[in-house]
Amino acid sequence: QQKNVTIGVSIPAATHGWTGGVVYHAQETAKQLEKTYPGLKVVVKTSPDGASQANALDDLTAQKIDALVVLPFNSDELTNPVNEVKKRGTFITVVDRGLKDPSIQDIYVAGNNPEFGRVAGKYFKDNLKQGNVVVFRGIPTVIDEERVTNFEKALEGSGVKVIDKQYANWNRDDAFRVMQDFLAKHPKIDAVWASDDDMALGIMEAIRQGKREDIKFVLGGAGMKDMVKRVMDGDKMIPADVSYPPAMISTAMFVTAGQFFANAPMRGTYVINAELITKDNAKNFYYPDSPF
Amino acid sequence: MSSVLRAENVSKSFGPVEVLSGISLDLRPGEVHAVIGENGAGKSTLMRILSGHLQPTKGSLYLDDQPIAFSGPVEAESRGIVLVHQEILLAEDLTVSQNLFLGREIRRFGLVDDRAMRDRTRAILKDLGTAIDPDREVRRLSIADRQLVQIARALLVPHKVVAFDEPTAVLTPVEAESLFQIIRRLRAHGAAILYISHRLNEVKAIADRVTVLRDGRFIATRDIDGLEPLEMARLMVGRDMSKLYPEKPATASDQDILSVRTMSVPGYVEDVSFSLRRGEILGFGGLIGAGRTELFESLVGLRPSEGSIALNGRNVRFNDAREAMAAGVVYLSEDRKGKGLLLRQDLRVNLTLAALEKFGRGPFIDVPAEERALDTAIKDFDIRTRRRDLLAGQLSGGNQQKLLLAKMMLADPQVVVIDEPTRGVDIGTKEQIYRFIASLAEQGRSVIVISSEMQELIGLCHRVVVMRNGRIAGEVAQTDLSEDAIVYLATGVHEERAAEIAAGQA
Amino acid sequence: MTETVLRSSAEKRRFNFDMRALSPFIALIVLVIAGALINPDFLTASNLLNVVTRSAFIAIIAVGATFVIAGGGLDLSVGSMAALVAGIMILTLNGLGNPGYGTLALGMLAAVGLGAACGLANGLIVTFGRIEPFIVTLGTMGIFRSLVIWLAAGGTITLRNSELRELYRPVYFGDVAGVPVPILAFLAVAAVGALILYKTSFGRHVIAIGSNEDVARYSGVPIWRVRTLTYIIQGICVGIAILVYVPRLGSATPTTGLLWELQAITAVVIGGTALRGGLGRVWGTVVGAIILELVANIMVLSNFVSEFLVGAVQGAIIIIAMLVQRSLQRGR
Amino acid sequence: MTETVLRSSAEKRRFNFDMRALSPFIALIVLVIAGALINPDFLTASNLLNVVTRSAFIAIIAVGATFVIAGGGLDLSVGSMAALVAGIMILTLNGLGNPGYGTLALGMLAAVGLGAACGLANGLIVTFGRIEPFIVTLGTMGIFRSLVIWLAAGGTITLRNSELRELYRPVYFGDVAGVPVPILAFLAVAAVGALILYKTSFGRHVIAIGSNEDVARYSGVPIWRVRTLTYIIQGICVGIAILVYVPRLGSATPTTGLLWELQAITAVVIGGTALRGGLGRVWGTVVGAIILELVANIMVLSNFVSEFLVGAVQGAIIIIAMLVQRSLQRGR
Ligand SMILES: Nc1ncnc2c1ncn2[C@@H]1O[C@H](COP(=O)(O)OP(=O)(O)OP(=O)(O)O)[C@@H](O)[C@H]1O
Ligand SMILES: Nc1ncnc2c1ncn2[C@@H]1O[C@H](COP(=O)(O)OP(=O)(O)OP(=O)(O)O)[C@@H](O)[C@H]1O
Ligand SMILES: [Mg+2]
Ligand SMILES: [Mg+2]
Repeated sequence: QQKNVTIGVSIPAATHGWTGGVVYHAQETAKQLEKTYPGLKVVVKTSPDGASQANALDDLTAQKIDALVVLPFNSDELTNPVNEVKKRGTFITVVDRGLKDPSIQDIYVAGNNPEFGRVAGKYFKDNLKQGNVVVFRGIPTVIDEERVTNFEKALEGSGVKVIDKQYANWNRDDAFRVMQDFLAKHPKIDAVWASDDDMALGIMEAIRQGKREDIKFVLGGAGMKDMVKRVMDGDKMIPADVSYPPAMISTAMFVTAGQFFANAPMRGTYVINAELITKDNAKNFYYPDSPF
Repeated sequence: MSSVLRAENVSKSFGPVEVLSGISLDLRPGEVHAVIGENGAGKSTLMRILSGHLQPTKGSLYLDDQPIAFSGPVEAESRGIVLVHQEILLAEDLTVSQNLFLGREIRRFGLVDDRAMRDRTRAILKDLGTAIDPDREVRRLSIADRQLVQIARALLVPHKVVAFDEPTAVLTPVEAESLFQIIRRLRAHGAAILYISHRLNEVKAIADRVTVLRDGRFIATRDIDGLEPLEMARLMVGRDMSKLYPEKPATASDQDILSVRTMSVPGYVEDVSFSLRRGEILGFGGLIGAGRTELFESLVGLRPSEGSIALNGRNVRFNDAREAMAAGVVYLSEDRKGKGLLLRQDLRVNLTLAALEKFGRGPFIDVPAEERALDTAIKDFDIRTRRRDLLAGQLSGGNQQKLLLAKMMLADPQVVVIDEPTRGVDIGTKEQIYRFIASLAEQGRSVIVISSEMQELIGLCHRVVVMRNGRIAGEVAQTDLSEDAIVYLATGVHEERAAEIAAGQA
Repeated sequence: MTETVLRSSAEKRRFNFDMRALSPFIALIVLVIAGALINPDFLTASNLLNVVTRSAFIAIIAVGATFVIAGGGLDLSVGSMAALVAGIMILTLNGLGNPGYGTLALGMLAAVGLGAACGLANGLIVTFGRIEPFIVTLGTMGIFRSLVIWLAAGGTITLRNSELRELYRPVYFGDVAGVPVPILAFLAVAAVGALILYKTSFGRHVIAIGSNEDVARYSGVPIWRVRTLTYIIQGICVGIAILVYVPRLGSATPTTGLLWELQAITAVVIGGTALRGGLGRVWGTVVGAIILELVANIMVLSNFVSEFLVGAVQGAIIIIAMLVQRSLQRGR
Repeated sequence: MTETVLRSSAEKRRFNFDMRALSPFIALIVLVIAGALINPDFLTASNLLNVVTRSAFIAIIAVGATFVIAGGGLDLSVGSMAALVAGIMILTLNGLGNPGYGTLALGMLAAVGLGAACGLANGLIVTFGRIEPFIVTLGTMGIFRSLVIWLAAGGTITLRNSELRELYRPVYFGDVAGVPVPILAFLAVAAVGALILYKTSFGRHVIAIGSNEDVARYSGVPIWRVRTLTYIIQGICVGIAILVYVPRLGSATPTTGLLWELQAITAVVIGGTALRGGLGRVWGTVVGAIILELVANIMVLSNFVSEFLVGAVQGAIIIIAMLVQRSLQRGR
């Protein structure tokens, strides 16, 4: 007796490194799940912005899905549209960014953006103790805002001072450009919070070109394999990283499939916390086969 | 007698170049006042000043003896002074009636009343002797039809003074005759008409007084009585103009260089056959819309067509103008603004565009050679420009025509098709162009002249083919060349009427 | 003989003309058929209504863009302007506080008014500064976008009062006799737009300045006023689109309206309006907006295409749709 | 009398002409002064060299865009094309494996060849399909971008061999007699571009089709070939820009080249080339690209502007720069 279930997965389009990782993991997991559970169909859809994601949700519902796994672009914008899907009796799993109204979600696989900022801030506070830091922001979004505010909050009361911050759009080229300008502007920078591994790579090149010795380290984020490797290898400039695994989408999809195919009902919140990756634990975060 | 519009000591400079110096002119109600002069003499500039398009640099205007300065053409129009431009100024994307009423739409309940405008358009065009569809986009009209629309537009506003800047240059005798009737009617109603034309016979027939300009200076104002075209020409050019047409060169051989069989251009031309001999000047006559332009555009590959073309006995088919040029066949468009010249580029760029490969030096353009070619062209074709670095669009109308001629001749063609060669060209230059065409024939080249000026066809061509409604209506041999014969074939009306039209034109 | 030749050519022309105006509709039908073949769920009423409803924002904005483009201009700032208008509208509603139709009406007024003001700014800089509209609106695009980011302090501007949200919701989710309100809104905007463009002298003047500015000037068309008005109309359309947009998601973010300008211009061009100006097809524009949304919908409904390649297929479909249109127009 | 008139007028004209061509340079100088006032670090050689070096990609691409735009076209696909070319180039280098100049040369050849091929595709669809270039290149923009994302499987395409990277690095970071290689590269591209546009008959033909296509056609200019070639040149320029881009970070991501098309077009327009075609100013374009990069640099160096408002100030500066240029040209 085969059970026919369709799971819709709605995620942001692969517009930068991290979301690229999400799309990759979603597609891989979809294949894997369909193999494991005959009768399960997984439909993965990407959208480039909040409004399109709302559209994609409409379209997924038109295909009569039983469950929805959604990584919302933006909590505020997507609360309503996800609620519309919920009203049709669809099982809802929310990933990373919580909705305004938590009663909508059946499962919440929480990434924790404030924590991401806090962990990073704490690292600076503990390791740098005092000095000048420049901060790279991503794209103006709630995620970015939460990360940066909590980073700054975590620094409070320490000798670490944020002397400049700019948006660099989670983009290597923009980060390179901004870092060159920071180097021209600030004669003494002690460390850089890149807040993202893609940006960290651009920053590293700019530092290398500028031959600046004053900068002690660059802290990225997200756990890109190249960066984890460097942490593992003990690179002085990259002593640590903050994890924010795009693979959380896989977790969510597994749990959701389990709701239908395993016997135990799977409800509740699964927190995937932002963790500090250091030389000691780096190998737990290293996935050489992932594109991210 | 009191004057309705008067210019006193008007001068105009573009930058440091003065193109009008101290012109005075007074215009009386109920007269047709012709302004004549060579290309570039400043006629159009004067008209533009009188109708508010340009501000004079010196001098003043008086309307009904009150000094006046127009803020622009709109104000001039509101005071009853309208200008029909030499160059077509219509919005190509709008329909005929939309253009006619642009800026003064008839409204009903706040919305445009298209039906009323269409009806009035049709009526006014009918007055002009044409049946252009008011809903046709101007883009799809021939140059002649556009000119008629432009005239219609001017007649639509209440007017005291109507200035026509070479209105008949693109018209055939039939439309020109309708226009003259309208002009006479306007005059009868007490309006003053300013009239510019290079066709001196027309001036003689319609004008009451004539003002002559030369090089931007006032030469004379004369009553028409006793002023014959020959004398007008002398005043304009400053020398005697006894002989306009050169001797027709003997056709070098009977050998056909070009023969066209059962050519059809869908929608325009049906089943046309003719042949052209070496050293021959073949005329193509007909009314507007006869399809001559389309026939030759398709001959050189600018339009799709059916039928066969043999050049020097070999069958050819050109896919674009480049191939035709390579084979020695060039076509000079009648639409010098739209298809002939790059108005926003300078004279040199325009001159060499069609024959750039002749100015190559390795992979690069030999600019000094281009400059020399421009010097030659300015001399050979008597292009009157006070500055060599003008843009083509800043040349006077007739000089644009000369530049276009010079440009296409650089391609050194065997067969030249010239559509309306002397449109808007002054009489002195006409003579030069005719001599030039004759010399082409003497050199053994063949020329096809498409013209709506019958005088020109008769004076210049060995043979004239006449088209009507997209077909060949007949051929007139050299010995039989007369206006009657051509008009008869072109219109298809019976012979007395044809003779009348021809006479009215004379 | 003459008579028949004349007549037949006139008829032929009328037919051509229709073909040209019809071709976006034909492309639409072809797409619908393709969609039906790809996924049977496509042809359900609810899916089609969804798609058309969603196309409302772009359609309404694109009606404004039709004016700007027909008049020979271009407006790249509409997406950012939409975000700014949405942001200010929500802030206004939050500021006014008490839920009620009066509050809503004030908020809506603020949105449309701000849209008009933004349009006015674009229009004045373009006409008085005599700068390429491309540069002007690229500049204001940056300005509007930054203002949203600043107002949102990098985060989101959300309609806080949930009662007000519920009150406002029907403007996107409600329907009148089965037709969703956004569809009614865009039909109304398109109808008014078509009326203005085709039946008023202002509309005629827009086409005239797009076709040949010199001619329009000589004819006494007040160029600057007409041109500025096209930008204001564009701004008002953005305002109206936002009236329908806000009840849907209830918030504005720095990414709201990203790339809407490209979508609006694409809708206009697919609809048959040429970018060089002098021609405007309001109904074609609306169809263009629906086509864009349909293509996106078909992409979501189809399961053949890897998510990575969706953009490629979408791009290809749009090019093919235009090729189909062109060949229809040529095979006249 | 006539003589003197001729002489003086020619001089005046030369002066006018120069004013117009010079105005981007003047805007540049004004910006440099403003930058120096805002932050003394601005005028350091290393900062200025950095800025000009960074502007190399956009400058090189914009030289190609000058051709397309002068010929009356438009290419929105350059940013995506750049990403695709970078991706394929890196994959080629990774595939060839062994580090050496031969490998590098092959990879470079692949990049420029692919760029030319992409340009050819754009050109053929525009000319043979007779579709608005806006739509065509918007379509291919989606296609190229998707292909990169697909090749990178959503992640990053990285030059794996570190020896090869070191070998290649000097192409961005190296210098000849103190002048960084990218600056030399863009000077060379601009010089060749100017030569082609101003001194060859092909260049003349580009201007002709951009001025008035009908006139060009009636004059026997091979419209299709010339127009297609402008897109190919654009493609080759993208290829060359990528040669300089890849050694910088050694990777291509789905965000590589995002919005470069807008920047390139802006550089072209700031440089004095009109979007309607018929005019091309290669050196102006290069200055335009530098201006864009300078404005961004000044934004980061200044301390007045909140990071939220950077975009607004940047937009405003560009509009003001254009206004200054315009008034310079008018007050001649
Ligand atoms: N905008 C302009 N800038 C510079 N020179 C101009 C401009 N417009 C006209 N000219 C010059 O003014 C002179 C007079 O031109 P105008 O058009 O008045 O001549 P015209 O008598 O009408 O000649 P045609 O019989 O050929 O029409 C010409 O030498 C022309 O080149
Ligand atoms: N693009 C077009 N589309 C539709 N009809 C056109 C177009 N161009 C011209 N026509 C019409 O085709 C007919 C023939 O054109 P045209 O007047 O150029 O012929 P012609 O014999 O060359 O006249 P002319 O005596 O002016 O040289 C006219 O009725 C004209 O209105
Ligand atoms: Mg004139
Ligand atoms: Mg003709």
